Amino acid sequence: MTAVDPEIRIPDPIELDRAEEERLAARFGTAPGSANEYAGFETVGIPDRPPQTEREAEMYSLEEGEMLLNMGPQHPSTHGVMRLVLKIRGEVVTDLDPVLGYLHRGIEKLCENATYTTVLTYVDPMDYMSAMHNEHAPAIAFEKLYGIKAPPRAEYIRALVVELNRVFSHGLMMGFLALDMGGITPILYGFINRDDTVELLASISGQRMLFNFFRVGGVNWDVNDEFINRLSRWRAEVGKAIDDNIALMTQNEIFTQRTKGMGVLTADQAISLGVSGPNLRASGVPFDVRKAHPYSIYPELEFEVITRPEGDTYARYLQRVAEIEQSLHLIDQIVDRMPHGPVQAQVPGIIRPRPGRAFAAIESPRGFYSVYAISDGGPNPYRFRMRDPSFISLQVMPKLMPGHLIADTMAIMASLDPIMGGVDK
Amino acid sequence: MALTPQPPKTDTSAGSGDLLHGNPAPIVIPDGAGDDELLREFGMEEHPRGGFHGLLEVIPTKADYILDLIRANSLWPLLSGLSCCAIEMMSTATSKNDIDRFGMFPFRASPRQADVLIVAGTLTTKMAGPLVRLWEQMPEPKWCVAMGTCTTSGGRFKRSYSVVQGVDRVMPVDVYVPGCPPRPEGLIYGMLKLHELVKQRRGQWSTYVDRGPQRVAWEGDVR
Amino acid sequence: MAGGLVRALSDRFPELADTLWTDEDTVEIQVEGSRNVEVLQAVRDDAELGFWWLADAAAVDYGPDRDDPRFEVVYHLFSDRHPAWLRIRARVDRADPRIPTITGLWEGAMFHEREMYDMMGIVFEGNRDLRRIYMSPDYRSFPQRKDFLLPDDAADSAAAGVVPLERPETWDLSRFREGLTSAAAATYPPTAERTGTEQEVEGGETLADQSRPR
Amino acid sequence: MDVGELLLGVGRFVLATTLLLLLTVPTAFIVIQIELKVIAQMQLRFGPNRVGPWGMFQSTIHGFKVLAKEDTTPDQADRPTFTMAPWMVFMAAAMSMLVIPWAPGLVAVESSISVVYFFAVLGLSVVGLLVAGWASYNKYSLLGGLRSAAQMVSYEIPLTLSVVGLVILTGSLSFTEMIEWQRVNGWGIAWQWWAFPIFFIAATAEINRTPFDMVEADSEIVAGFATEYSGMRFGFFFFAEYVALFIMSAILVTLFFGGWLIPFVELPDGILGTVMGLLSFFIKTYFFVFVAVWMRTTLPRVRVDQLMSMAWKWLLPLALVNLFVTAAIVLIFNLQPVGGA
Repeated sequence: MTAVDPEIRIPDPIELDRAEEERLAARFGTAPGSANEYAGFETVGIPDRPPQTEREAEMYSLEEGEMLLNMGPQHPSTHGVMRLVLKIRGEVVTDLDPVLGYLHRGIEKLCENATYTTVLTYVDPMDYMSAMHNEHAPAIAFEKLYGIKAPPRAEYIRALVVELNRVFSHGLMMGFLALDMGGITPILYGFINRDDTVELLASISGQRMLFNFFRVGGVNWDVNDEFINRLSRWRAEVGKAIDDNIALMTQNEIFTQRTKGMGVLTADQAISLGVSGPNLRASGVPFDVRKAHPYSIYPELEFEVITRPEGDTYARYLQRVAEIEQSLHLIDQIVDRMPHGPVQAQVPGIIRPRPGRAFAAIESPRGFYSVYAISDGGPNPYRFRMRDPSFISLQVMPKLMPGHLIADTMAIMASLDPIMGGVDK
Repeated sequence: MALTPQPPKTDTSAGSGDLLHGNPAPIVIPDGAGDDELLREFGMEEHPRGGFHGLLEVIPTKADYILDLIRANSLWPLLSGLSCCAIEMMSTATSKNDIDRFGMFPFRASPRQADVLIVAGTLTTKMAGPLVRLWEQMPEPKWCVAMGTCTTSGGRFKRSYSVVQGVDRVMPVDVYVPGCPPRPEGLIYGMLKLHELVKQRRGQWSTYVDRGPQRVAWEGDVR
Repeated sequence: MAGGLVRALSDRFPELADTLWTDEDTVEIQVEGSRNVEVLQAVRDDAELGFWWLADAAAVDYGPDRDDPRFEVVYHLFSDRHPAWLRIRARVDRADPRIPTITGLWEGAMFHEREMYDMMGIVFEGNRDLRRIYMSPDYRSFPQRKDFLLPDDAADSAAAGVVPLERPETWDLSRFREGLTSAAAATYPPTAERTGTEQEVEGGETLADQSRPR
Repeated sequence: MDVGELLLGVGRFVLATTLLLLLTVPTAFIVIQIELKVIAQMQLRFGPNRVGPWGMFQSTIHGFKVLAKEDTTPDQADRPTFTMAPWMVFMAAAMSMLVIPWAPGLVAVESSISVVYFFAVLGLSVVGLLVAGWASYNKYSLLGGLRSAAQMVSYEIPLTLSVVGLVILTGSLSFTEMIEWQRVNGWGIAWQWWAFPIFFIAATAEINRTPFDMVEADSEIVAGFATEYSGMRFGFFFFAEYVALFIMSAILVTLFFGGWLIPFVELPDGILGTVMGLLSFFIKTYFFVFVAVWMRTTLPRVRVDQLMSMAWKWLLPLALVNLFVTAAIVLIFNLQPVGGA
């Protein structure tokens, strides 16, 4: 004789969700393996299951005197939520396995369910240090699909904002490299520069970080005189924080001792592994999409592809410093030559390109960023594929790390400059 | 048997409650007994709605108040960023928006020494387990701030197959900071709101014991 | 623009000449999945072609609702001798998705192939590290296949006959209604902008290509 | 020995120890506050400015907060040693304060071998760090503990050897007598300018400050030996680190910068002299605390192998050369220590 009626149950909200899903599944049919099935997570450490592949068996079998050290997904210097499993012998790394996917948000799938205009908002948080570049490639690809082109002034504004973005992205890389080597101040100077730049970009796009500035066939807002004034003020001040950082890093004996000759990536290795951008150019390969496959207004601008022959951590750092100078030089040219005119082509609200395929590649601060879009004539892309440079660059880590110490592992990884939002999509 | 639920027969004598079957005896305090006289001797006055208040109250309440002030002014965040918001979180800690002014700077790398977990960025199903683990590794008292729309509701990735639709599905949250990502000023405002919660003991931590063990819903339930 | 590349490719692979397709800056050929290593190695090592850089490798699911359900593994290649991307579409059977790995040619294809395996379920034979890369190892489905519907998407999906943006209760369509209901809707983009984009001029170049600032 | 004298000695010792233990906590607070504010100013920030005037009590608040946190112990940890380790580290730092001469006549324990005692006791903290790393059952802690053992044992040698030259010159092992010697002959830095950089670098490494903070390298091994420590036990580590910074600066000042001496000024007897001596001593000591904080802001961290090779290939030979040269000069010129033992 209980006081509580067994029939009366307080429904659990999670069970209600599940019931809703079952109802939907009964009505529309569940695809094999839809998302409501169990998506667990790996336990940290050695996987509690037999190895699936040859490489995994090799990685997770320990010899005498070796130990697995798990770094991440939460670790101060994994640049987000990457997980590195290091096989170490004492302090020396003998093997390394990057475990990704802790930030996999399914952006490609979401983009396939979004209209072409909305796709440009979904790609923003991918490589969140260079949101402008993320939007640039899809914008070019969709314009190719749709068969229009942006007005010249829009192209100039695009080039201006992506170069601004490159400046603060490379500036922050300097700070993160120092932070991973124990220097706490360069990151703060880098952030002074970055905050100035994003405020400048926010004054034109309305957002501080995920700008959502590009549109199919143009850009969202025009630049005005006030913006140009702010830009020239910024241009006068931008060198200061960067020079401070150079004084703290390049001229520091400890820094140079710790980076020179560390993690040498040869040109052949880099090409075979698909490394791109500053990392590839620091290995001596003059591959820059802005020159190799010119897009936007880059054919009209004067610049040279910067390379460095060494391919070590120090070269990758100096490469970024040199590219900051180059970007500032490009910004000056763009502002000087900016034409007048509209900034947005005539585009309807819902874009339905003809069936077709388009491939567009740009040079992002981390390298070769490309988009492959397929249209089937509908309002959504049939397939939307993004190739992120830092994702591919991460493959070099198992090749570079063995033989280095744990401390060097962090420095080398910071010099590759991966952004986990882009890596995991 | 009775078709309508009958009120259980209550026995007010002490110790006769059926504790095993969930019917504890109600505790009845007889009138005029106990320490009331003693309390009155110390200058405490009876409140019309029950209880006493007065001089002695100062000792526990003021000590708690001071402790809460100390805790509020020394909130060490965990150095843990999930995605985009992490950059703005770092920006909040750096020169332009110096959150160190409020005593929050030493971003601790180890959860054992952190007081507040700022969940900065999209929480995915793969990351949910490790994040809950981090949260459980933090010693009490602890607070959680959900930064950005992705952590409050899933945000722009709400429809995704691998994103947890709000971090409050897996752990208690004290302050939600909207924005995608919030400006540093927004995060500072959220942290100052957290100060208020800490001072007024309105955070999840102070009520944690009362609610009993939480059901952690991440295992297979979130999507 | 890419005329030289088109000629070189049709000389080198006469049997693939009828699958050749070009647009403003891309040349495309289609091959059978089993031939991908052979063709890729040929275009990489050929002195005239010299496509030394694997730009991208992606999988496309032409889903079950298509006439010809299949997977395609799409490789994009770069060469500094030709001003065009080379796109190679390798066809994979959807019922038994297997294709040889190209990690022997470019080591960097490893993460591409692991991603394709994770997202589409395509098995790359010979790849020595074919694990899931994004989802957990115990995840059982392949999210980027076309028959994988997003959870709260079932009611909105094309399978249910709804295009989300056109649901009147979610969007105010008054701004677009004119365009959507009139006959002109079928011919978006407006004719003024479309003219010429389809016509190919000599050498695989289009008029849109000529008008590009480059 | 008279019983009354013995009781007086014991009473004096108990009083001095209690006072010094009480002193450690405010010392740590002051050093932490200096670090918070100085780093902030160097990084173009304000730093804490809400608690108290100019945020003066921020470090105090941090300290009391840490004490009020939950104290966790990992399941797999070795409980007795896990509990003991912070205590060992803190006591090593606090006990070494016993022989520091603060002002004329103001020293807790007057000993003729205080130099030996100081370096012996300070070296004990490595045991605590090693035990902490091992007992935590955490790989980061283990790495941190082993790093600390390697680093501190290596740097102990050049640190001690660099002082021996001064010991030969003064002919004494007592800090008080060394200061007395410096009062007559000029500061130690003038006589042992070559030993000063060796001592400074080795001391920085000995107390695990940047650029030698491998032991708790944030970006490599999360928090090193302290990864699993929370609450009060972490507070002990935290305090001990900053107290050790203060003590090292104090000893550096005592050995090379004349302790409580003021140049060209003869301290008067009585309470005024004590106060002036204290002031002089604290100003010099906190200057070197400031230098350590300055280094932390500026320099990145050196690597483990660079650290070890520096100790064994550079500092140790240099310290030995310094020792031999000093001994030779003392022999050749037949220098007689003033207050000699």
